[in-house]
Amino acid sequence: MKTATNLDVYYEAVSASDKLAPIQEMIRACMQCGTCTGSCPNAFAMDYTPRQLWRLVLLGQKDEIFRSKTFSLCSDCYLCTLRCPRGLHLTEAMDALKQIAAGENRAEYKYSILFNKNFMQSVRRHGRVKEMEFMTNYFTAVKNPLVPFRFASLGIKLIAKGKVSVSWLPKARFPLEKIFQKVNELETPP
Amino acid sequence: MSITGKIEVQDKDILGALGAFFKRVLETDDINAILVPQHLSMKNMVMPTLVTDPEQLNGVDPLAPAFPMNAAKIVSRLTRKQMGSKIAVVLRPCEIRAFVELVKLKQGQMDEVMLIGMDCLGAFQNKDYLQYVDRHGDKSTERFYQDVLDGKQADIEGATLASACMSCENPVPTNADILIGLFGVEIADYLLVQSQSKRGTNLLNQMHMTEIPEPASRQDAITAIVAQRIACRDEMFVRTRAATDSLEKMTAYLANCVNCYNCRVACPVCYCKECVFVTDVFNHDPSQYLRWANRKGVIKMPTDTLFFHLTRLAHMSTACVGCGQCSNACPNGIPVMELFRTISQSTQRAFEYEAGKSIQQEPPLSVFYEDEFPEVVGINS
Amino acid sequence: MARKIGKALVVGAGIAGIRAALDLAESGYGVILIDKSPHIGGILSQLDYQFPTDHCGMCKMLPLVDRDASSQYCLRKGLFHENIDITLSTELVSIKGEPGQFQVMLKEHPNWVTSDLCTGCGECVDACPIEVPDEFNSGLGTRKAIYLPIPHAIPNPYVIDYTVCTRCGACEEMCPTGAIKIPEKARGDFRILVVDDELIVRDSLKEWLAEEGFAVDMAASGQEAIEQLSQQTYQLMLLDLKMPEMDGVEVLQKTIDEFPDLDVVMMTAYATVETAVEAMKIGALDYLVKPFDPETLIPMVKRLYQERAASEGRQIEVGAVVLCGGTAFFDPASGKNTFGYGIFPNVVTHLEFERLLSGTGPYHGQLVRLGDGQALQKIAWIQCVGSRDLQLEADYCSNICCMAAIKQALVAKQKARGNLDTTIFYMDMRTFGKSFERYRQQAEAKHGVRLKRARIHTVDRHAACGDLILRGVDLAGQSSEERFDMVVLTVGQRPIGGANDLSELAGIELNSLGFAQTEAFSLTRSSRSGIELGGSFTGLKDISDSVVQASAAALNASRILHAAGGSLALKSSSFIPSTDVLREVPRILVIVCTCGVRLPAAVDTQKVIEQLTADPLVDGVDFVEQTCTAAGWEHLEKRVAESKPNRILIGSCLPYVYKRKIKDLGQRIGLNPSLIDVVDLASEYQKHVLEKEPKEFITQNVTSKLEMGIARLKWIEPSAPPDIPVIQRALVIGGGVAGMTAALAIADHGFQVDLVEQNDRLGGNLNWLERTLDGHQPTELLQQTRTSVEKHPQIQVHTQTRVVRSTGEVGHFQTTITDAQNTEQTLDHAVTILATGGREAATSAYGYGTSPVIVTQKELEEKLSNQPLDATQLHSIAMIQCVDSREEPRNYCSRVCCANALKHALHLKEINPDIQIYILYRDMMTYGFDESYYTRARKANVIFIQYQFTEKPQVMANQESVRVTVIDSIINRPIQIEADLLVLATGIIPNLPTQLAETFGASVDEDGFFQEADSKWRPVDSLKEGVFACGLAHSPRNIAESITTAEAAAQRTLRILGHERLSAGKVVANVHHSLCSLCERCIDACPYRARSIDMDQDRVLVNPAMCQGCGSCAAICPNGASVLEGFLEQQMLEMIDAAIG
Amino acid sequence: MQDFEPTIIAFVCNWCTYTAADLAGTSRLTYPKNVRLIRVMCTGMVDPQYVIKAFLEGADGVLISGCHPGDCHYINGNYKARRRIKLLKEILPQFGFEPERLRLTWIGASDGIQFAEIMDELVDQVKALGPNQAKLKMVI
Repeated sequence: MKTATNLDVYYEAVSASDKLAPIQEMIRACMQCGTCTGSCPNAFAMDYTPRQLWRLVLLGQKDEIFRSKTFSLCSDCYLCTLRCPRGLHLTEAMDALKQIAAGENRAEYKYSILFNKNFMQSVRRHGRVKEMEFMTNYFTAVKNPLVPFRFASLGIKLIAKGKVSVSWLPKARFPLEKIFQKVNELETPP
Repeated sequence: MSITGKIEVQDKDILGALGAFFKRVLETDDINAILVPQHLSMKNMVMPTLVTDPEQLNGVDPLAPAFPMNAAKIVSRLTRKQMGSKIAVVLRPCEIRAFVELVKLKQGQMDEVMLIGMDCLGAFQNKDYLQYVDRHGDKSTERFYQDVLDGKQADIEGATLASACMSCENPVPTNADILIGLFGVEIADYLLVQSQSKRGTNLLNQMHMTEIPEPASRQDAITAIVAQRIACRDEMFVRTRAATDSLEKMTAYLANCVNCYNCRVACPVCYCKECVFVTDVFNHDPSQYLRWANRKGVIKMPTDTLFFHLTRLAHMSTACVGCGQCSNACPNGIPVMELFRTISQSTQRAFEYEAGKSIQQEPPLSVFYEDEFPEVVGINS
Repeated sequence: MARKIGKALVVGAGIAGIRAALDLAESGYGVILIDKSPHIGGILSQLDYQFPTDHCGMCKMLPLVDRDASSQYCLRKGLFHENIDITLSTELVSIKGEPGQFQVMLKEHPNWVTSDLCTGCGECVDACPIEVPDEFNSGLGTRKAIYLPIPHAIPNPYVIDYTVCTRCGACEEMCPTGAIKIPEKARGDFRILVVDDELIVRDSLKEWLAEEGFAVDMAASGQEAIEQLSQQTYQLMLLDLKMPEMDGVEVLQKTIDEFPDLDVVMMTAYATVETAVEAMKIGALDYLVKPFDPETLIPMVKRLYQERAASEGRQIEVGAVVLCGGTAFFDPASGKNTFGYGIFPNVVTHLEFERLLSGTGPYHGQLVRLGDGQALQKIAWIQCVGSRDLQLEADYCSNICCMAAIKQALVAKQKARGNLDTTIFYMDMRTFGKSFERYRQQAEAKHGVRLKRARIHTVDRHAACGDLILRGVDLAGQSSEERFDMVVLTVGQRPIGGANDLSELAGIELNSLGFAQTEAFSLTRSSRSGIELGGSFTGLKDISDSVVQASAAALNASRILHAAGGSLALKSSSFIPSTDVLREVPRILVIVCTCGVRLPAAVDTQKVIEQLTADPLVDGVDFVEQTCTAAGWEHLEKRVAESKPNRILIGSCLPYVYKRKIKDLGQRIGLNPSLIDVVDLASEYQKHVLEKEPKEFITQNVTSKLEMGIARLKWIEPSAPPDIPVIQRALVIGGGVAGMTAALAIADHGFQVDLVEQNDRLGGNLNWLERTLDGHQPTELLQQTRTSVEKHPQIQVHTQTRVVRSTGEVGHFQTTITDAQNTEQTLDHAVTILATGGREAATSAYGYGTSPVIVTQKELEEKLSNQPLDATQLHSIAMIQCVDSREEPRNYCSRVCCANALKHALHLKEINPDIQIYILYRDMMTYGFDESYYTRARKANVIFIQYQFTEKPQVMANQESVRVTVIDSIINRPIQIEADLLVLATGIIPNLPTQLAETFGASVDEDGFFQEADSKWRPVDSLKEGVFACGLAHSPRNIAESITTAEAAAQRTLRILGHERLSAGKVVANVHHSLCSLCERCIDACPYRARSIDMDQDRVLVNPAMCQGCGSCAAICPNGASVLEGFLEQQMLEMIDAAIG
Repeated sequence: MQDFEPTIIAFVCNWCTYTAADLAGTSRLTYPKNVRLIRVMCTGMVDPQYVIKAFLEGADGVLISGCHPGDCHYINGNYKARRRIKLLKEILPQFGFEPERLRLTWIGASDGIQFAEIMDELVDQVKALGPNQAKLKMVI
């Protein structure tokens, strides 16, 4: 409709077929009370607070939303959903935003998407995450030699504290493949 | 616009000049009568007279040191209701102030009155005046004002100016419509006349006064006399406070009181038709006196003396103009004025009120504000 | 006062109930006022300070005319009105019949303490061993099983809480007056049969119940149960549903008819609950789901036991019912309890905080931290706890909480003398009531109450110091933590427990949220004719709105009573004594109650006699044993008959108990009851005084008190109080919906009404209003109302007419009106209602007037209905709220604009869902149940943008479109809106010329609205009696609310119109003309404008019906020309004398 | 000063302070028993005469107590009372009636405890001042 300048925001009409439309629908009743932001343990690291993000969603600011890191920082703790006085399913809305971002393969989320992908692959294979395998695959996938270094100190600390298993566990007794396939089936629109 | 003019004095005959001036006032279209103090022909007393015939103004003597009554009460009587015509009244400043108080109490109206005020030289107590006038006869007024204007204060030919007058810090009638000025004026030549209100100006306009500037010496003269009187007043306050600062001393102060209530009859601002102390409220049952006596073994008769004075202080001290008629009226020489002025100094100051100063100032007990006097509330101050 | 035919029942004695009862009683109807609690006053008995004055003043509700029909003391103490019969601890059982003739069944809980005998000495409390949480202090303190429900009531008999009383009898033994009688019938007489096939169940039930003192038998099967029932009388059967052979339902079917007095409670497993519900249809009283514990069972059994102990139902006949069922509050401990209520001691509800503020509270009004007793320094309020919360199914606003929180902050600050930091965390600050916006601004600017727009999500407690940590986020997006000493949860409304039962037995409907449902355009009409609704039963209300609504409910009840034949003709009630004692010398008989041996033990009676008889007017001093008993009273009457005094002084306790007895005695012996007086002596020799003071001292005090009584009696003027005649006609000025409603209401009671309207047609703003937010049709309302008015034989409509002048006072005004032809006409009337209405304010803000696309809300409504504005062609609409409003000089909320914006938005969205609608607001004032439309609009994709007052939207317009720039406070960035239409909400201004108001002795407030006598307690009255206002001239309101004010105003006039003469109280001012100097200071001093000067006769006149007896006039009069009867100077001076002794 | 039992005359308004005094009674709070309550409809009706009378008859202290500002049943009587007390406090101390002997307080209906406390404190203050001279001596 209108192009946004640096300063001003125009309301962007979102057509019913737009990916944002179902998310808008989820949070229509929001009245910007800010309980979500207040309760969010990760809000400090977000560029937009959850409240601001929902505001941008309602105003149809797609570019702004997907430029933001906010939803990718959501750790699915469900505190906001628990306390939202409007009873909105905010965690789900965050997830939906993640899905859209992943689906669009947007450059901003390259690392997060790869992280998620490799994480899930590991889970899919073993029924839980195998840290060594997962991180090795992730570092290979990012194709950036600097990334492993960023994780190095954290990794060492975690290993030292025994938080990361260095052994290769036996294969899960109940492969999750079937469940994943079923979920895929359910989530794929006919 | 104020007009300042002069009343020419011929042959140093000030009273004659004043008489002529009042005659001119009476001859204007506006004014149908004039209330002015005149010598009564039969005796040397000076009393207010209401004059409609300009020829009846020969005994005019507003400068006589006689103050037999506060004429505010007379003006009140004349203006309580619509009269249908206008009068001019010649009053002392304290009479004007008392009248202002009475107007606030709906005991008079300003609409039909032209207030003419004179710079006040003070007066004697009634008894002293009679002696004075006996001694000096026709020339007494003249001797008096000359002496005073020459700077004599307390002791004038053996007579003492009334205490109220000596401690009066308001000798200039600032709230009169027309002021006749003596202080700082060469009265041998002329008297100052000045309008201080719109209607005063209108009247002077009709009279085509010769306009002059206010003499430069006037303000200094006023300042000097006021300073002198304030000093006298403050000394009186100290004296009175010391004489009354306990129940015992107060009892002594009022010991001569016989409950005649003359003070309240003479008081210009005691406006009650009948004082509560002479109503049935104080018509006690005979057995009551005995019960009181029983309680302490002795009571003073008549009772309620102190009660009367304290109540009158509560009722009237905020309206007291300090004219001293109460003392004048006391048959037993109780310095009532001193007591009232001392207390009213406090009560009027407490309410930032000055009795008689302005018709706009509401009497202290007729108004209130939501946020005031926090210091009187509670038990910790 | 003679009673009219017709009586009304008022259920609930809270403020609304009291107002409705008083209104009906004052207009002459008999009223039965019941409350299920043991005290009147409802929730307000716990609230000392109420906004927006932060003071009480409840007593201002008492009657102003015929004052002596009612008690003349603090309403917190209690209420007495000769037309009101108050029964407490009483519940409604059923309402049968038709409007005008209902048969109502009431059930009263027995009182084991005889109120007339209880002197309130409190010795029973010391004896009682039981201690339980005190509900008066919202559970913050404890009380005994025998207790005072509220500490300041009069009469204030102690009450026994049956649910906790063990009947140990200790209190009965201690009571010095024998006021306590615990019934013989103990719990052992309450036989319970437990029927269950499982032994373990039978055994545990028996154990639990026997421990509580009940008699318990057991049956292992249905058959066994039936056998036992035939052998022994049982009051209660606990019956298992699922048993082999004969199941519970079968047992029930077989026994229910044979034993009608038996209560049956089913015991069921969760799976068979439905069967249990079925059983209840057959006749079971209730059911319990297994497994249950004693905490569930015992209270239920106790309740059933109590109900049985309650007296048999009392049936009464009434013409109409006013239901003031009240409200309950959200329990913050329920659900997720993220605020730690009940866990952290210093997290309290705002109701508990009221008790902390109160002088009668657990800490005597000292603001201290619970637990460590340290002075509070920092308090936070969290708003909307349990309101505006869809998760809690509370899609509504609770109306009063914003103001309540500000008030609490202000009062707390005042109590702490400024050493207190207060913060209110809110979502929208809903200050929609009259004067509320200024109140809020002053709280912030002048008193430093911090208001933070943020919703707190969690309260935590600092482990070491116990401080409470609040986490939230501010508007700028900064998350913050702040520490507080105390957190007050402003909890929202909930329907009362038992609302469903009440609705069922009264036959009225509830709304979907469980509150009582009202009819269209009415705040009082229930779905059942003849039953009116008052107070917070229809949703929580502030005092002002409750009082207005209660008067309106009284009006509608009165209408039914009137239609059913209650006439409004009344006889004067004033009692004229047969003996004229006016000129007799007083002969005073003093009778002192000895209270058994208590007085003689404490007092030297001989000395009392000696001292009193020294006064020759004292005819004799007698001591009578227990004047409160029949024998004692008889003795007293005998003494009176012997000595034939013309004044009687009784020294006893509880003066109010004697009020009726004195009246009867006076009538019998032909003595004006005002010549008989009672002084309270009991407090002089109470136990704790006796322990401290010597006999001589007590004797002196008793004598002195009696002497004071004698001094008072001596000077009593025994003449009957004056009264004034009433011209029984009304004048209503303004023919809008409020004026028409008021006129109809009065005319329906048979009084003539002149309705004056300056336009050529009636209807006012209803002429252009098309729809309401809740979907009702104003046009239909207008049509109906106009037709009723025009056809009404008692209403004279004067259109194109104006008021020229008016003179006179209540009872008789003379008003001159002039019509289009300039023909003058003078109307005589007793009362005046100002219903001159209001209008949408004009504006020049936001470019209004420069472009056709900028319109006001009213213009939008008109364009949508009459003119060609095709909503389907619109793409985008912006609305700006609070235009020129909530800022000086129009610093008030107009209350209707937010609802109006929602109405338009939803309507437009309905026509064209694709329109983009932006509502730019400061605080959305969708109070009460309107909140759900706000939610609805949000869901309908209306975009709401909150703007700051300091950064108002910018508007640029041309002839076709408009661009609005507004800074969104959440993302803190300008948003640009291109719109086809800009709608400005400019608010309401009144049409009440100051001169018109003053003509009638009323005045206007700083915004030009009618100035009420008291915003809470006399909300539609002017300070000058006889002048009332309603509708928009009073304050901004929606249609239903305007109608309610009109009904309330009409009811207030009926108090006056219903009498041929208005009588004054005994304590009334008077003038001794012979002493009066006409200084008129008394006229200025009178707060009620009851004094005037009669220029012709040179007299100051007092209108005795308007005079309230405050004595301001007497105090300012220096010489006693102005006097207050009952407090004459002689009386006062002699009393002072006697007091000093 | 010597130990004496002061007599206090308390003019209490019918609506607020009288209720508080009642409440103090029903709450069984002891306050000095030689406090004599004179019930008036409103503090605004307390004529300065009454206060003067009380002092001249020998009252050791006089208390006027009514509703808090804004609470007055008669709208504004308490404000009028405050001015009168101000007036009396300008007059009476000159004659030896110490200002502490005359007190004005606002005591609301729920403030039973406050009522008792104020009475206690007032009695203590007056005890410290000693007896009113009018009690012992002849008053003219």
